[in-house]
Amino acid sequence: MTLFQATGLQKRFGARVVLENITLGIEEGTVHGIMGPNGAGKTTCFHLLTGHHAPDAGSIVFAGRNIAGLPPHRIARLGIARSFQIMNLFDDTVVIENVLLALPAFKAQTGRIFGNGFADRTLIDAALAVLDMVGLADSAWSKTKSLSYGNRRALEIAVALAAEPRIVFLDEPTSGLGVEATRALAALIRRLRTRYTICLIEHDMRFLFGLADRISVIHWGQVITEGTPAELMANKWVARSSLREAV
Amino acid sequence: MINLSDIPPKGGSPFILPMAAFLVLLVAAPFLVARFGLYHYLAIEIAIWIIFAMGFNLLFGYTGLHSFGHGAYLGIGAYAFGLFQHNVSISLWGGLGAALLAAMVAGGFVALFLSHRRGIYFALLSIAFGQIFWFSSIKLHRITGGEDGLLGIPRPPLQIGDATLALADNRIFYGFVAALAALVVIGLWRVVNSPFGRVLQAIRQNEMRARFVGYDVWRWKWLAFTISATFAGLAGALLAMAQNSAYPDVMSLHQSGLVVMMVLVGGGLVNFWGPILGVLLYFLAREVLGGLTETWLLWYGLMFVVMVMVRPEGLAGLIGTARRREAPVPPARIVETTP
Amino acid sequence: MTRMLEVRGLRKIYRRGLLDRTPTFQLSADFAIDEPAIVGMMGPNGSGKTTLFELVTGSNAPTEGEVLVQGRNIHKVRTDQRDRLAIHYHQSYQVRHFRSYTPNLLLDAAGSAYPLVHLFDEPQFNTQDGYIGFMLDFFRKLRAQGRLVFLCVHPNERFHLEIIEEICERFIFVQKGTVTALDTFDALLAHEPARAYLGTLLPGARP
Amino acid sequence: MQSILPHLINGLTLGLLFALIALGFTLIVGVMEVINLAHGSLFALGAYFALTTISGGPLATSEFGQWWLTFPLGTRYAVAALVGPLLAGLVGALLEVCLRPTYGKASLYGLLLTFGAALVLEESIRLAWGAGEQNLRTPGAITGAMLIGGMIFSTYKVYAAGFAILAILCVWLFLEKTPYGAIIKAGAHDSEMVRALGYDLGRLRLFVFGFGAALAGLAGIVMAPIWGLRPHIGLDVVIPAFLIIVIGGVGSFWGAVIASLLVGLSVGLTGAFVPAWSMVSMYILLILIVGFRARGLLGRKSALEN
Amino acid sequence: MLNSKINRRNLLASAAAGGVATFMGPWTHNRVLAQGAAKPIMIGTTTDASGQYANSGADERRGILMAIEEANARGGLLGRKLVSTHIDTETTPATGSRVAERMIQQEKCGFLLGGVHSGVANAISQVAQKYGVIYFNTNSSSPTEAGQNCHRVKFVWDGNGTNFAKAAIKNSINAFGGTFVLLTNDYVWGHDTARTTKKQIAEFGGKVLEEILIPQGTRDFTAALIKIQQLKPSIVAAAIGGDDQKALRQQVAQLGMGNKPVWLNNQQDWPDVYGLPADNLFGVFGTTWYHELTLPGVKEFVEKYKKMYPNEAIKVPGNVFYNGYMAARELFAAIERAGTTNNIAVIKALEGHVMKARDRMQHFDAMIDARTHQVQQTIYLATANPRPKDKDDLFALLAQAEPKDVVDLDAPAACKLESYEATPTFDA
Repeated sequence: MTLFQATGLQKRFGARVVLENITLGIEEGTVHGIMGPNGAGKTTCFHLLTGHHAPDAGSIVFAGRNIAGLPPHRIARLGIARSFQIMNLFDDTVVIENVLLALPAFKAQTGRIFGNGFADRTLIDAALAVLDMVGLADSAWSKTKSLSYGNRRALEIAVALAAEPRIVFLDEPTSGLGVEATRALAALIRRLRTRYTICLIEHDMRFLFGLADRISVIHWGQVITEGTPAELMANKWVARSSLREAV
Repeated sequence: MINLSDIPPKGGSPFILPMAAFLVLLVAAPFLVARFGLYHYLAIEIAIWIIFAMGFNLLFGYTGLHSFGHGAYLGIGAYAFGLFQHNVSISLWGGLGAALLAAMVAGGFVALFLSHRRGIYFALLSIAFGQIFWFSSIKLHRITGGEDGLLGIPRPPLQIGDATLALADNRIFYGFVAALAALVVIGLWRVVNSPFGRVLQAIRQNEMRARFVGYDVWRWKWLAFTISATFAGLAGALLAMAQNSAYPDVMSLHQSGLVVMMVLVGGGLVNFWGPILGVLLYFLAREVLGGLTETWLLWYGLMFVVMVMVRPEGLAGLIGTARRREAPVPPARIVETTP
Repeated sequence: MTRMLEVRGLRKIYRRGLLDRTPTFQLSADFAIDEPAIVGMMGPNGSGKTTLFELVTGSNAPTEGEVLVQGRNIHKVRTDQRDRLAIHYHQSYQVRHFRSYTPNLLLDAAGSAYPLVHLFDEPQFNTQDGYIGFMLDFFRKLRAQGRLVFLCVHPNERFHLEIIEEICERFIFVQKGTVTALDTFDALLAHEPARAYLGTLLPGARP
Repeated sequence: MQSILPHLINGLTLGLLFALIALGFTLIVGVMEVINLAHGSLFALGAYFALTTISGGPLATSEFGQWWLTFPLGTRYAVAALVGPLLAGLVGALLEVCLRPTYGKASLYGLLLTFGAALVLEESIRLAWGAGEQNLRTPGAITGAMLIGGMIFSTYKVYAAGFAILAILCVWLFLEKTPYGAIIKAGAHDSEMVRALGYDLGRLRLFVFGFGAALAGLAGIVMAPIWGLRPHIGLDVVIPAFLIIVIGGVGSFWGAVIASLLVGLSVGLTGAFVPAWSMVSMYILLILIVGFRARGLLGRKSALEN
Repeated sequence: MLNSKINRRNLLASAAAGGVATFMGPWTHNRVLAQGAAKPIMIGTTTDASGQYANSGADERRGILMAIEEANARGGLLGRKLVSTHIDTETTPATGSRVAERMIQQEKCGFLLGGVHSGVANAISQVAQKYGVIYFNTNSSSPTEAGQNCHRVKFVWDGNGTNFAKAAIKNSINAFGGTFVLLTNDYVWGHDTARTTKKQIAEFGGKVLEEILIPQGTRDFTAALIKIQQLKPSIVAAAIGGDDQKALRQQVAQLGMGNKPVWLNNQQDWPDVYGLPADNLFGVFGTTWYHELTLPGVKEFVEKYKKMYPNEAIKVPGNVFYNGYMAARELFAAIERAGTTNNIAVIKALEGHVMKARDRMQHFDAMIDARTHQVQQTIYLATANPRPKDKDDLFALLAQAEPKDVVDLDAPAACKLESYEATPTFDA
């Protein structure tokens, strides 16, 4: 079943058309990859899909509902979570608070102006469980700032997962990571794919080819081709490239 | 930046040392001012400004919205209180209610415009609205008494059940203001540590992230502004009682700038208690330096400049740095102490 | 039937200055392409390829002559809609900068929702990352959808020529402002200025 | 029926003078993203320094002072118009040095530091020159009045407006047509690039701040004969400058100029028809414009939004 | 100038008195006071040292200090020394309120003197009334001070807008014609003054073409001046105060509009005009005193000022200084008449008291109106001096009006003084 379907998206910034006729569908329970060279419009595309920008034309249907033009918090509450390429965390606080703030159970009680946001043991446990999923349970009470680069990436993902989303958008999760951390991240995503639908923007094609069920290639602000890793690999020029070793 | 309220071991419980120290100070203030050769009225003014500054810091320090026109809501509270006494009835609770409501409505209206703005545009719009309120308070002199102020505002007696307590005497009135200040500070302490307060702080730290986690940031900013304007209205009503008048000057840019200065010097950006330290420092500096030299503002200004240069976290930051050298609380204990 | 693209008596003359009217550079072109196709374009640096692209997309005004895309004179189309007729891709992004001294109100609508002519200005071909294959797929897809694709390449490796041979059906060679249309790859290889330009990359030549 | 034309002229003149006032402010905001709340105090300082230069100040009774006072007012005024901005520029440069610890922190700190500096400067002026009103004398040639279309206009104001146009053009040419301008603009957009190009960013900032302060001082000298001169005049100056920047859009030179003219027109026209509301009209203008256009008329993205 | 040497000396002297109290605390202070029968009488000078009226505040304070020094030179009052203390009221009402509280509660002042800004004066008088401390509003000329905002403990020493309008309008209509444009500062004082002016204009057959409201803080008057040119009145009656007035004066002078139409300004306070070029002083305006009055005692008074304040920027005493001095002197005289510092006794000694013209160096006797507590005094009309004797001789006096001719007849109805019983007793 197609969980998420974007059709004919267009985005202009002033006189510049950044995205043109973007169409992509994401099947429930799959990992969908978006790749493309630098400056091709991947991140803008991501911003459109997650509601940071509203498209000028086209529709985005999520679980049967057109979400194009909805504000980000509404989209988030519908079950779409995302991470950021430039790391975007609540930096002045402790690790677990980042996750807590994203938990639906916490959001349900933000109307409470008295009392302690962290007195509820079940909330803490839920947050710890999410952190555990990404391997950060031990650092739960450390300062967010003190996390290593790789752990911050993991926390980005944890924050996205804490919202109990149906689909998770991850924006270049490997950027800046070393070989070891990238491998750990790939393992993490493999574990997650059983529970979530995932859309990944990636620069690192080997990483993507190893993980994704389908891949859309974006260049010049358009989807220039789309297919399973195997289909894409069938092209003789692709086969000639270093990608061949990835699969 | 340091977190405003590092997750406290007893999260939001008011039974903590600084709170105790504050309450003791509040109770002892009338005796202390006398001991240092100062006067009761000063203690009243300080307690009122503590209410104002603490409410302001919910917006400024906790939500990270830099309003430079908050004096307006102080003034609106004062006028509303006075007008209620003059035109409706001499009633303490009625007047306070009117002041809170007026400041809340005014703040809520302005916040409609401000909540979508950020940074300098937010600051500037807050100034513009503040100036318009200030200007109107002078312009509508038939209602407000213009720049002479709204005079002859009584201090209605405090009535709780059948008991009545006259507030005309400064000492008794101080007791009333101090009690309110204590309530406000305890209340705010609970608020900033509550889920509600957590979200405000999250918005300060990263507005975009908060939005993508699913918070309607616009509405939260609106709420924070309106609430802090309401606190300003309370302070304004008390100020009107203290001075038996409401003056437009408190609404001027200069006064709005002063509260920013106090909050910052005290360390409101990094610490819950910062605004209180800032208010104390300002008023004591004014009384002591002001008694010695007419150019005391020059010295206060210099101190402020140096502070921003070398210690932008303010007084509380200074104390905080000293305290952070101690070992951090083990995380396990934090979880365990929460019931 | 309207022609896909018609470049009719197009001339662009750059002069030294406002007073000194000595021409510093001249470009003239006159060709037509009737059907959707993938057209390879080559020529030495400074020969006028980019100027020709700009003239075709309407971002540069010709001294004389006209450019008709599906029968519409692109220089008479509203500037904000010219990219619906022809679009210029520069390496990894799209160029959409148009200049016109006539207000948009007085100009025509494009009458198309998606560009008809796609001009790719030296896309980065790198055998390592595999994008060549995706790009070629894209060119083919466009052609299949009835678009005209221009591919400007500056071959400096042999596989560049391989790409051109694989994908291009027609060719245009630009040399010192002169535009020559060539119908087949063999015609290109037979064209003397092209031979000189390609030099060591030519099949059979020693690398 | 009163003619509206003189009021339009007056509004535009006022707008040009506002532009002159805002010029240094917009330069500093554009390049350094610092809201310089001490701008008004530097404005006052420029005029006060000029005042002292013309009168000889503490040296008036010395031999040098006596010799200096033998020069005609015009000469002394011209020298003062150089000395005033120069000294104001030096004070500005000093302020920039004080600002250095705040770079890289939230823009709030720069704003607060200059707020404190404004306090200090104003009190210092009070100490040095007294709290009273001062009168900056201008040469006879540019005083008096002239008749335009049957209406009397202040000759000085016409000169001042002309001077404002000249100053705006000079600053614009400097920014657009000189290599220094190019570097300054680069600094405004991308401080990394300035570093990469091998320019000393510290020196650039020092220069820009000093230059902006000098422009403020110059505006002070031009405006003092119109507005009068007193220690707290800074507040009358910095608020319009601030408003203009925001209405025009942070970082936009022409945005600031257009905003100045708009503010001038709104103050001038309300002054004619609903005078009681003329002072508040600029705030209403701000709310109208920024209420609809988040970044003012021609603003671009700026660190000051955070 | 505020901070020149002589002033600073006084400042330090008072700081020494007040400052000691600040540091030792009132206990020490009180113990000293309790011991000696000769405890000093504390006089609080509530004058502005910053803000819009800083300059005037400094001038009236000099007058008060001179009167105190004179009294101390004579051995004090009732055998007690006079000690003055000063806190800046910042031309801000809220500050006035606080300063008054501090003066009374902390500095134990028995009497407060000083006030230019009517808002500040009101703030101080409310506090003073609460404690029963006598307050002299020395220089605020808002008609409401002796009208709706009067208090039993407050005495208003300056001539007010009504007095000046009454002195000026009739003469001006006869001399220059009857069409008026009013320039009114858009706040209480401006409106009150304009109201009286309009009433006077109507009474004497003049006509108001238009009233132009000028917001406070206006720096550019061109729009108003253009309108005046378009309306062509014979007289512009301006009630513009403080900094706005200064800016207006410069702009009118620049346009050469100072002579036609005729400008009727309300009172021109000496510190506001001192040192300005002669062409800035156009039009007709009022004052209560001038240092070139040819009356006995004036010369000696001016000499005394010059001796005491040789380094001031203002070289001769003006009306603001004069009011400060006279107010303090009359207060001390009243204390001596009463033979006590008890507030009610002193108030009664002041009410209705007639001050001889000769003592006050004015043309007519003055009287403290028992109904409004305003001093009814001679009002002078002046204009810029075309033939000054020296650079301080700015005014040419045109006429003097008798107090009875300029008295505000509506004030007693508006003024509701608190009863003696409702006024707390206070003994300094």
